[in-house]
Amino acid sequence: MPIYSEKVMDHFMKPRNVGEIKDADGIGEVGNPVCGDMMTFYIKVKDNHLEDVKYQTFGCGAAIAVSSMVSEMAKGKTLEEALTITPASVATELEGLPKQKFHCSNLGAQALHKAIRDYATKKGIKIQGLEEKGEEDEGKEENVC
Amino acid sequence: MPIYSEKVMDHFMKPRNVGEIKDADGIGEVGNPVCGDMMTFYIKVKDNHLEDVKYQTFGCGAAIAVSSMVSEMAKGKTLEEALTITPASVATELEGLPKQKFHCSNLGAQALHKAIRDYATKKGIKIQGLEEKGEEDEGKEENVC
Amino acid sequence: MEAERKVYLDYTAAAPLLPEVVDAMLPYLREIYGNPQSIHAWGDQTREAIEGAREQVANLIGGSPDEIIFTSSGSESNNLALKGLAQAQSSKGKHIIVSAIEHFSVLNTARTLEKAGFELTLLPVDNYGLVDPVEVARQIRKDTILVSVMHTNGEVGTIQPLAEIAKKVKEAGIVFHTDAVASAGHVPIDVKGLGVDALSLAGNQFYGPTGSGALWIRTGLRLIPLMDGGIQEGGRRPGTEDVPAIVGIGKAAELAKRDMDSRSQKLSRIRDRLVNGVLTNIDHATLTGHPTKRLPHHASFCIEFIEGEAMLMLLNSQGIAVSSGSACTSRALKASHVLIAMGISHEIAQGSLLFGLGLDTSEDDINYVLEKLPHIVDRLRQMSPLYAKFMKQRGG
Amino acid sequence: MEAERKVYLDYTAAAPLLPEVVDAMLPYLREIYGNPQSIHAWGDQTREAIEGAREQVANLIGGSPDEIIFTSSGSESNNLALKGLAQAQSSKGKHIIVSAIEHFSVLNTARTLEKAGFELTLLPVDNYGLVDPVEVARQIRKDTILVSVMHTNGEVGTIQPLAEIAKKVKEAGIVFHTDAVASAGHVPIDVKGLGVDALSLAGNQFYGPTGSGALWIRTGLRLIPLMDGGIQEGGRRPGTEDVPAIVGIGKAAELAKRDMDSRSQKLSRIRDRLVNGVLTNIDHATLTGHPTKRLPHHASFCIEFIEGEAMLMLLNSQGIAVSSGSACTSRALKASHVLIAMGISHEIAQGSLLFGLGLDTSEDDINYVLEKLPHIVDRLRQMSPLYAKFMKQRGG
Ligand SMILES: Cc1ncc(COP(=O)(O)O)c(C=O)c1O
Ligand SMILES: Cc1ncc(COP(=O)(O)O)c(C=O)c1O
Repeated sequence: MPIYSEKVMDHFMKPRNVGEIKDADGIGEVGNPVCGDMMTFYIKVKDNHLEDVKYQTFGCGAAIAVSSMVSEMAKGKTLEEALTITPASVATELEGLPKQKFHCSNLGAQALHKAIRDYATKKGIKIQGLEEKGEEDEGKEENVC
Repeated sequence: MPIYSEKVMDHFMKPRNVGEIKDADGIGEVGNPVCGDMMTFYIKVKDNHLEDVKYQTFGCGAAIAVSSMVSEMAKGKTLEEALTITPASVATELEGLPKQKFHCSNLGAQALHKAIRDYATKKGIKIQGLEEKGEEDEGKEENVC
Repeated sequence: MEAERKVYLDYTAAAPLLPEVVDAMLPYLREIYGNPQSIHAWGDQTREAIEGAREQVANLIGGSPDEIIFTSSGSESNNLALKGLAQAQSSKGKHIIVSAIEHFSVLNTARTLEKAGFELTLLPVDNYGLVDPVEVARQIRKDTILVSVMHTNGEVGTIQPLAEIAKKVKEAGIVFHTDAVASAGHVPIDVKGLGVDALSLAGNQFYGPTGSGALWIRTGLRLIPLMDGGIQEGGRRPGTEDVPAIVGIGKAAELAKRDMDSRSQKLSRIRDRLVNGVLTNIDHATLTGHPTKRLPHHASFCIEFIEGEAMLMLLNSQGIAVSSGSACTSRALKASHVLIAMGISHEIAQGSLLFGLGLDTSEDDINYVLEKLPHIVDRLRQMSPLYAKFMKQRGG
Repeated sequence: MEAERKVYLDYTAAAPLLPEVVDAMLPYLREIYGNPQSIHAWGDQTREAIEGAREQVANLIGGSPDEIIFTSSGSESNNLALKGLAQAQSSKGKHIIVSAIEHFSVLNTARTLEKAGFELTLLPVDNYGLVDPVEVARQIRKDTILVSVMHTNGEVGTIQPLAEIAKKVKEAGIVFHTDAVASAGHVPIDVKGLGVDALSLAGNQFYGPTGSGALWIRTGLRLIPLMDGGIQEGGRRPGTEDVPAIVGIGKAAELAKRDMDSRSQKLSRIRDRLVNGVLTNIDHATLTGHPTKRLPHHASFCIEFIEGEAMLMLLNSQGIAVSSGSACTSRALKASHVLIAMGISHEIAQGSLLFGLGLDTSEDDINYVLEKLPHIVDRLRQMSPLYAKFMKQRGG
């Protein structure tokens, strides 16, 4: 009885979109090594769409699979659509996560949203769905492992 | 690993001198059924010697073996000699008793001594070694199981 | 031992494991050995095994698997339940109620709690060992936080009207635990139907391994762990999981559920022969416990004027194994608190004799006992001062 | 699992039983089943078996058989020792001392005692995980009643200067317990030479069964039982004895004593190869624990910039089983309190990797690990933001 679903294992073993985008339009970093999980998301935006999404992840199997899944879910979406990705939708797409790993799916969505916020701030634009989240939300998991 | 020595088992399976002496010269009863052990010793005295010793016992395997051993040890002895039979000497003769059964060897010696006291009282005589024991000693186990 | 026959009738003290149970355990003693907490294939295998067992045990009593905490014994389950529930509820009150005939792992635990500041009420029982639900309701106070009444007594076999008792306790909103160690696997138990909050059981009572116990506890109920340590069993019972034992209790639970009716029918029929035989062939012998509300494989007696251990030893010399008083504590040799609570005199309680029948018990075994026992009783009565007195009084 | 090879290197989390141990246990799972408390031939047999095992376990540590209490696990032994000794001594004072790197079954027990009114001092350790005897003496107060310092840490393998520590504690007239669960059966232990008062061990750590633990406790020392119930284990640990487990730990203890030197020589040689290989082939990898004062079969590392679970999973995909952090709690996934207490940063502690070698471990197993591990580390570092930052800083 493996602790992870096949989907998680697939994304863990073959993570999609790993890496850094050198000239990223937005970068979002969440988590910290004290908690054992840390993710940096890089986005490339074109015509309000996420043309490219990449990430670097330090963390457990779930953290890596979540990063990979989030990158897949986000890629090609509009910024507004990408903001509707939630920890729950990530976990669902991964066919479930062990309870003690829920916080990893939070981290993944947060890192993506933070990268979008970074982009919005740089561009000085407003994106629907971004304000409601608030910075606190995106950061709130950082000190809770 | 039987809890009892072979000697105990032998006396338990083939108890010596069981029974009642109808015209006993002395009777000693100790223990009570609350504690699970009760012995009645009967003695027949001739020329200051224990001509006959019998007993009835209600109790565990050790109680029966102790009664039997005490009767054997006492039979033929002078009254003074019989009073030197101690719980420890009974236990030794039986090649040891489990710790929780020590009180049975007390009971055996006590019942014998009580029968001798009964004889001394009836006859109005003093026997060396009897005074020192005191009635309390003989009875003290009765309410401590 | 040079007896004519070997007859083991002490199944309530210890029972052989069923071959299927041993077979289920063997792979986990041999080739499969990962730690269920480990994150690798070896751990996956044993984790799967214990989760399977959790389901089997839950099924036996109508609970759900995540409500099962595996422990090392019935005693541990009882200690965990009573101490853990009393402590978890202690801000609400300090009064606990247990029956006077509980196993020592409940009774002495309750006494330890009493020393630690809780107040304890012992529920009386009638001559059959039955607790009166009305009396339970009467003893409940505003500050009562926990009631524990055993499902079935292992010494006299009496099965309590537990649903009725639980009803009174739950009406008062109080947590209710039951010790079903003696009965789980032998008679149908459904935690939902009974309406209890927590239930103890042990595998070695139904042909499972020693070292395997379980506490079923209703989802959401708080419990302070008895032991501190790792995160095993949801943080409620630390220590490396005993995988073979857990697999064993699981398999035993599955078989017990499957075969409960047939086992029970077979055993109660033979048991009735034993009861009738003893009562017919031996004077001054009484059945202890309830005549019908009792375990199917259980027969217990008091034989007057003689003491239990001496009977055990003479029976043993004939190849027959039985118990006297509580099977678990027969070396303590105190008059059984159960029999005393049932109003039996100390004198008579000393002559307690307890037969636990099992799947290998045959009619011939019973015939053999019925042949030997009367002689043994006679022999001991012949040397008993109590019997002598009785006969004199009767004669005079 | 379609790995080229299966390499189990998690022997500290779980080990296969030795065939001799299984063989010793089997009769007690099959034909021999009496309750050791029973007064009949069936009970005589199992009583004899557990008394034999008591002697075997006592021999392993230089104690006497009547000083051994059988329990269900190392965790239970530790709980029994700490709670039982603290409570027994509580009239003399309220201060207890344990090291900061104890297993959770000691550390969390000490914390529970703290909540119950005791005062707790945690002893610091140095970078190797060593407790300084002088520091122990310094922390002792007038009201100190109990000190517990583990013999050997299971996570970093460090063996304490226990005799020196015990000397300080005993000079102050204080009761001293040690958790030897990780080391008993692997390195020579003599309770008299060490000068301790109580010592915990567990069979599953040295090829004995799970469900088998023991507490050695010096004759005459008072101990309040953790559980209440029957009179088993001299009234100090109730519950029907788990005869097969007890027989198993006994046999395992006998074999461990007999073969200790040869096992240790073989394993430390292979282990040294592993350590050298890892440190040579992987940059930014460090050995945790003491380089020489350590268990012969134990190697532990921190691999920088990456996290342990991810390594375990990739190793598992190659058929290799190891642990990260405490084997018993690897699913908790908190940075190990042991590594933190040793002054290792949280970041680096996350990359903890723990190899437990065993009797079946071959040189080829180690070669296979040394072949696979560097790639796995590389792969994870390639996706690690920490590694990227480090490389940038170094490059810049
Ligand atoms: C040092 C130490 N103490 C105690 C324990 C707990 O042992 P168990 O899981 O058998 O209860 C362990 C487990 O690995 C340990 O390493
Ligand atoms: C009713 C009851 N509860 C608890 C126990 C204790 O079980 P164990 O000895 O497995 O701890 C027994 C043992 O016979 C029992 O009959």
